[in-house]
Amino acid sequence: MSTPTLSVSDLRVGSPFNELLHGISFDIAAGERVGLIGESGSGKSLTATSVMGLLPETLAASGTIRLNGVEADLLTAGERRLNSLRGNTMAMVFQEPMTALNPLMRVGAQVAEIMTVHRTEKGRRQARDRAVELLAQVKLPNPAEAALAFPHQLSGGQRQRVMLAMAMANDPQLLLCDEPTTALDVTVQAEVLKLIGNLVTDRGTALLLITHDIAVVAEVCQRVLVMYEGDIVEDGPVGRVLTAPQHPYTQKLIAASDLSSVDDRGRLHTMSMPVISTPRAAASSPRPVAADAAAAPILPPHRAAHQRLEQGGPPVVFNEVAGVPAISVRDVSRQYRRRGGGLFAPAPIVHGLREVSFDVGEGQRFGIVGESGSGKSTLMRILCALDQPSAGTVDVLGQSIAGASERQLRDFRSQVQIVFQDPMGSLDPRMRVRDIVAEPLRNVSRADALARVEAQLNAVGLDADVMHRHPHQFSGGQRQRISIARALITRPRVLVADEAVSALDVSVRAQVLNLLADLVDEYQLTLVFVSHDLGVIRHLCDTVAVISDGRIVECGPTASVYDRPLHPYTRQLVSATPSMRDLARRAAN
Amino acid sequence: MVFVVLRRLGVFATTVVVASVVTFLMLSILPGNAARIALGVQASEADVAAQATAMGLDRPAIVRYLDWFGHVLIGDFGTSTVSRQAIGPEITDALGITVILVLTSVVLALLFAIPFGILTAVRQRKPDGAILSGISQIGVAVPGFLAGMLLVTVFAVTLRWLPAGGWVDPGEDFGGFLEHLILPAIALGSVQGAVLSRYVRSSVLEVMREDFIRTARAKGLGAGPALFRHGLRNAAVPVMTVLGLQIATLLVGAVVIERVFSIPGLGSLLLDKVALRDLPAVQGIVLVLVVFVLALNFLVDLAFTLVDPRLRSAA
Amino acid sequence: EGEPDTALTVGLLATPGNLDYTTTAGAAIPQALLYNVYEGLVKLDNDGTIIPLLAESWTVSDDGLVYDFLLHEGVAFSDGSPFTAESVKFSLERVKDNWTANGPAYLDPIASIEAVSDTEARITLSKPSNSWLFNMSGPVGTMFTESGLADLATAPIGTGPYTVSSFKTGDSLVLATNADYWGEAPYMTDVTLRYFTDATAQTNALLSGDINLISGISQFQLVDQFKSNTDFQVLEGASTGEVTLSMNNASDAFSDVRVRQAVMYAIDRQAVMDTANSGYGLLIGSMVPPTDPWYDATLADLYPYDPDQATELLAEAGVSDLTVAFKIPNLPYAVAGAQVVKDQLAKVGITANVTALEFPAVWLDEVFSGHDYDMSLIMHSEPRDVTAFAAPTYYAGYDSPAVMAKFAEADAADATAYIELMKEATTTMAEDAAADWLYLQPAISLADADLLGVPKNTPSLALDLSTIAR
Amino acid sequence: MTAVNAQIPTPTGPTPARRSKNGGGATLWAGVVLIGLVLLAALVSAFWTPFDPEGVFSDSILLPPGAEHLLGTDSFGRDVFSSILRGAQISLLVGTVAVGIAALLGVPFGIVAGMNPGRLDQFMMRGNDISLAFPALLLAIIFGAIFGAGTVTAMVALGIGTAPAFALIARSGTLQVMSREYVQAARASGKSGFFIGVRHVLPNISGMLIVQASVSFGIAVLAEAALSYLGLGTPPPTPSWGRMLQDAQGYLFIEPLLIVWPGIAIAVVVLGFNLLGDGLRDRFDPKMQVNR
Ligand SMILES: Nc1ncnc2c1ncn2[C@@H]1O[C@H](COP(=O)(O)OP(=O)(O)OP(=O)(O)O)[C@@H](O)[C@H]1O
Ligand SMILES: Nc1ncnc2c1ncn2[C@@H]1O[C@H](COP(=O)(O)OP(=O)(O)OP(=O)(O)O)[C@@H](O)[C@H]1O
Ligand SMILES: [Mg+2]
Ligand SMILES: [Mg+2]
Repeated sequence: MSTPTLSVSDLRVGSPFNELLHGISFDIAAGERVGLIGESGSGKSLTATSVMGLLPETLAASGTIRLNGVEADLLTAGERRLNSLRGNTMAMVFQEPMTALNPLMRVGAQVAEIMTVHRTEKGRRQARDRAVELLAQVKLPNPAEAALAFPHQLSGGQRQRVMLAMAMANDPQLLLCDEPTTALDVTVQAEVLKLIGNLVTDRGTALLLITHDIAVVAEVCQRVLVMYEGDIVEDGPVGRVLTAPQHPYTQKLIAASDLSSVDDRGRLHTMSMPVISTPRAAASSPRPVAADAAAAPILPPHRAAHQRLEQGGPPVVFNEVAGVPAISVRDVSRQYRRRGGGLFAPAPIVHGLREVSFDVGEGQRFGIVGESGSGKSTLMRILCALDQPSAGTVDVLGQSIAGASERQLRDFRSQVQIVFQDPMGSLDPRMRVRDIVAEPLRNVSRADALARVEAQLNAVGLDADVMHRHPHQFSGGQRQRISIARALITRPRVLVADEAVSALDVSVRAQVLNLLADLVDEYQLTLVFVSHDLGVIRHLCDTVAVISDGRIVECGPTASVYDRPLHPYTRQLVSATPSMRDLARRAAN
Repeated sequence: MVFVVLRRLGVFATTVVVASVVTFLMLSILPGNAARIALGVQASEADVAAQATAMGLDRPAIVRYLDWFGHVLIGDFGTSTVSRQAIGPEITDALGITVILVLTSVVLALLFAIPFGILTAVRQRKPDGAILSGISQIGVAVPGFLAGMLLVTVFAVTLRWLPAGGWVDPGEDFGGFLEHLILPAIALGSVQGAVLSRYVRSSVLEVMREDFIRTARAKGLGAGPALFRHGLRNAAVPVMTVLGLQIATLLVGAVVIERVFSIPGLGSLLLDKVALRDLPAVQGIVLVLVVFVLALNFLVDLAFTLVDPRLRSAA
Repeated sequence: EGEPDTALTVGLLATPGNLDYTTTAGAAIPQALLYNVYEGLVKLDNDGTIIPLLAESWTVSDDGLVYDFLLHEGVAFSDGSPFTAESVKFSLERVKDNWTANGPAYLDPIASIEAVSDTEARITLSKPSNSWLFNMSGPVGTMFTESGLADLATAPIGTGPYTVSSFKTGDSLVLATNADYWGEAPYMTDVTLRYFTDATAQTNALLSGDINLISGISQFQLVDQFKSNTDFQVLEGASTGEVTLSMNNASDAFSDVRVRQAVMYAIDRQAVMDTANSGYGLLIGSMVPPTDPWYDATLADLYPYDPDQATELLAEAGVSDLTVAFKIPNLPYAVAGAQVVKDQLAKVGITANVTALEFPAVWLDEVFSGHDYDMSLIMHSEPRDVTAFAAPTYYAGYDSPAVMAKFAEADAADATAYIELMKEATTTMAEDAAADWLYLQPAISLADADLLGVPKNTPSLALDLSTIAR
Repeated sequence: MTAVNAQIPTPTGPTPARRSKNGGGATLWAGVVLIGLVLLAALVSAFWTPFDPEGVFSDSILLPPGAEHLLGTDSFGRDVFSSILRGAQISLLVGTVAVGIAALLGVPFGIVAGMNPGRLDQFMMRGNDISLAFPALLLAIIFGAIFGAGTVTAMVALGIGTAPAFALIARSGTLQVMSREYVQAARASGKSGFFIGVRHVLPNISGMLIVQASVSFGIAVLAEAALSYLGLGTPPPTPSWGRMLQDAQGYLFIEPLLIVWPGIAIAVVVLGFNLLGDGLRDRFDPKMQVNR
């Protein structure tokens, strides 16, 4: 066997307080595409930054890292030597396309710089020309023009392509990608991944692709490394690991990732490993709500027709419900005036929603799916009367809420509740859990409130003793449980969830989805669930509306939409979200 | 486009008018009688009353305001009750001196603060960085006039290298002008420099944590070049804000240094005129100061737009 | 060393706001212009004696009513117009109607002015007045020419040895020699008066060589460093500035003479002078500086420091727990002196609540015009201001018809009686404790060691530059 | 002018979770120790000083440092050590009151503006621009002329002059907090604006406000010294470090040490609060900056 491009052995990384990587070893051969998966905090990024020699000053590494053709051990090599390797022999693409580019420099110049730094092009001019070429290779439309753009003028996917162009500029032997697509929409993600795959195959570059998403690995990689708490616990071909995972952690991870496979109660597989250290409650699956909860999910009272919006056609009222629907939205538009607008220009107008009409029946589980910026959150805010539509009417539970005053909304407020996307943002870090959960209650005595909070926390699988803690003492999954408890404490009839699980690790995601499903059943809620992830929607909702550029373009029963998408956009979306089974099949080939 | 420019100018004009009203109202309740000050202790009360009428002090406030501001709008700040001269030139002379002093000191401050701030940021975890940072901390804590007093004592009084104070017009005698400028500019600039270097430091520290610096490092740029090519322009943005505010406060704040060095700047003029209750002059000075600051804000605003393409293309 | 150095820079404290002392009060303008740019018929020499200036000589009629002045010939104003007896008539007649500051009333005794010939002017008084001729040595006696009135505020035209070549208020006043000066040309040809706001800055400027002379230093702790420095000379003379602890004689607190006298005994003037004035000054005990002929040195001992006596007097007056509003101007000497006074008053049971009022604006308003105070501390720097101080309408509220009558009598009396009567009146005022004249501010000048002829005393408002040489 | 305000360097995440473990440790403690010293001096001097710092002692003028008078005496014969101790009271008083006024005026103003984007915010920020154009020193000069110079006037002027900075900080913090989902959740629960302002916004911007307060404190102490130099500060005999400096100036060649002691005292308190501010900033949010 020839020398591997990258050879890491017994890599240990420690902070002054504890060891973070416990002596990991792996090789990557030339042209090999290796995925590195694992939970948040398992040490994936540390591994990559160690290789690049860009560890934070506060961390110390030991072991050896060798790069083919470089006699020195990268861990001990001098800064000068490393500088000559970085961007040249090895290159890296980071996760955040929004911040990874210098906002004050034209992207072409940023790409050209990597060539001037390593003198791989004769001069500035040549470097610039080459940069445009590279931008063309990563399929940026209008590369010459794009080269003159500033980062903020490009979309996230475009920026990530720029990063990729930069990384590939000097034909590195080794390409490290740290979660290169997590910030991107599914459809864009698929394109970028394909691009990465093609670029490395064409040039025989060795690839280490870091991700927490198994689907991504299956898409691009040949081999996969699974990391768990600073150790590599599994290393094998993708097909084998997906179909026959060896390590128990991998097994659970893969089970939890599969949103299409459910247990006999119709619930997702969750991880029983003590993935999250603190909470007792979170480790256990939610307690069964009722003895017969395992029965088939409540049948939707109304079966939606499968409709689509014709390009240029008349506005359609989707999912029209006979009688009194729980939610009725008619011709709702929302325009935003962007703030500022700079010194000498009027504020630009942004269309959040354009003439949206639909109903949601009582007890229906209505999913809304769409890409970033398509108007999902806008719609959700309007449904909760947190925002007013610019035009159109919204009736919720028989009450018209467009233009209603806060007084008129008092009843509505306790009937409709929301769960937000998590990362700390939805819980006030300064408040104790009991106060957070009790917040929606009004005219309730303190003692009563505490009793109800306790009961509600129990219902979401948290012990009463968490009441006095602050949110930062909880894991992501637990925090989402607290959010759900807060939403349900007023016994609402409608629950609106905006990206309620998209910030969670796969393992925890399954738990929270199960919990939501249980509670919706138990409280007989009407659910509006907003997500960019079709898989999540498909698991939880009976009806789904696909929204694009402020318009609902397709709506119908979930299975129907998923299996026979009518709108081209939906089709794109569906194909970008393969099921676990597809993945395993594909990887095996 | 034209509409928006007009709107912004409208806002600016309204702000100025409101500021003028605030200025006028604030100063109209000044105790003390300008007429009595002009005539001194020997004059009788009747003389003083007659003088007050002659000075127009007994007209209703609204009339005085409209008369004053109306004339200001056509560039006439009125006549000083003390010097009997047109106030406009008096203010512009003094403003010119203060602006030269402030700008010089700010330039000195920047010359010091930028390298020093960057150094302390880059060497943050090294002992020398900590020591340098400590020095700038102490620099921030020293009152500016104390620095001025010590500079005079050493360089003017003891060594006799430079004049202890006063001002020479650059047009009159450029060498003399520089000689007179150097100590006060250093006194004013050293403290500002220490303050600015703290901002440069924290701004650079912040930028060093940015993802795009990591990207630059991953390209193979060393830590230094990465910071210089990618970091500094980004770090400049918050520093510029502080700079704008500093210049604004220094226009008045320089008065202390002006006093130490007997420089006839705007702050000194203001103190003198307030002491003599030369109301038209005081109103004029305050208004000029306020408008200057407002205009400065506007310029800083503009500068941002130039530095930051995100703001530029929003336009 | 070829050319003699005839450039002089003088550091002064108070800046003139403009250059027109006919309508603007204050000592700053006369200090700069009187005797230098402007001249009168007579002037005060450095000892306080009235000597001829534009008048070569004069005679007084026996009844003291008619003054015949013989004027110098060939005198011209700096704008070229001639100075004649008509100028005298014009200038003095103008005072009554056009002057608003610097004591136009001083010329009230004048009944008529007559230009007898070009060089002879006759002034007739309505009643004899000793103070009149003295006052003629001050600003009101200034000679103007009609053509020079255009811009009094910035371009003064006089007959003096200097002309104003530039004036920047708050900064400097530059004088150039008057090429056609009728008298002896001054030695210093380029004189710059530089104005400071701070005494330390002033002395620093002298030490660093920026200026050559400080006339009338105001903070005496700064003086000692020059005494030991051979590069400089220290000139100590007398001023006309009586640092006065004024008591509002009309107020409840001080209407009783015994209470005022108690204050006199309670205050250790020497200690006040030592502490607040670094020991510089002269204990005077009345409102008379030694340059006035009726100065009486014994008055300084009229009320020796005796707190017991003070307590007794207070008891006698039936006063206990006296609290007084002590409103001082926010000037360094007053702020310093008031602290010592307050401390000493506390020792005899008088509580002085000190408030430092902005000077001049608020102090003039509240204390001087409003009489709203019990006690104040301020220097009266005008020459011969004791008569003004005795006026019942004055802020001191001292109301003694006998003293006023005596002043009037003195003014009209012959020269010897004049002095005697003045002495009597001022002694009465001291005995009445009309105020506590703490000490006389010294006139201290600091100068380069090689300067000659620096005026030592300041008997008048003027700073006479013509005698200075190197 | 909008952009200027928007661009005032602002903290990025006012959450305690961002607190770094040992962030700002040494700096913070150095600051606490220095301020502790000053606080101690202020407290002790309220009950005891070696000598009366306000009396006049004509027989002990300008003594050099020695056993009896640790730091010597001044021109009134006052024990400099006693004056320095007592001066701590004025410094802390001026700082506390000025910062208190600034916070009381600026913070609610900023929060209300930040919570009401649109016209009200625009309007209030224009007002803020105007008050920003009246710097503290200018106000102190004008107020000194109107109300008479003194400690109270100086404190009020400094407070009002600093308020716009607090308003800007509070507003930008509020804008961030308002974009948090927990605020949306509170609104969805029907909570009033007042409730949200008090329960959610204020606690979550308190970190940056504390940092701003601590920095402003140092500035206020320096400003008081400058005002004393101009004769607009604390009147004698109450000892104030700024005025001691001003007085000492006249004795620079006779007793140079006189200028050293108050100079050190001022530097200590300002340094203390700056270090505290830096330390707190690191602790609350490493990315945080405050406009000065
Ligand atoms: N500078 C640092 N100092 C101390 N601990 C650190 C530092 N950087 C990372 N860690 C810790 O090291 C562990 C591994 O971090 P790493 O960033 O490699 O995780 P990851 O697998 O990339 O997670 P994610 O998917 O969230 O990016 C985490 O527990 C993290 O808290
Ligand atoms: N307050 C606002 N001011 C201006 N524009 C806004 C505002 N809120 C949303 N928008 C714009 O409206 C459009 C729809 O935004 P919305 O947040 O509803 O999208 P989304 O589908 O929820 O996206 P994401 O998945 O990223 O959350 C976007 O273009 C967005 O930039
Ligand atoms: Mg990572
Ligand atoms: Mg959204």
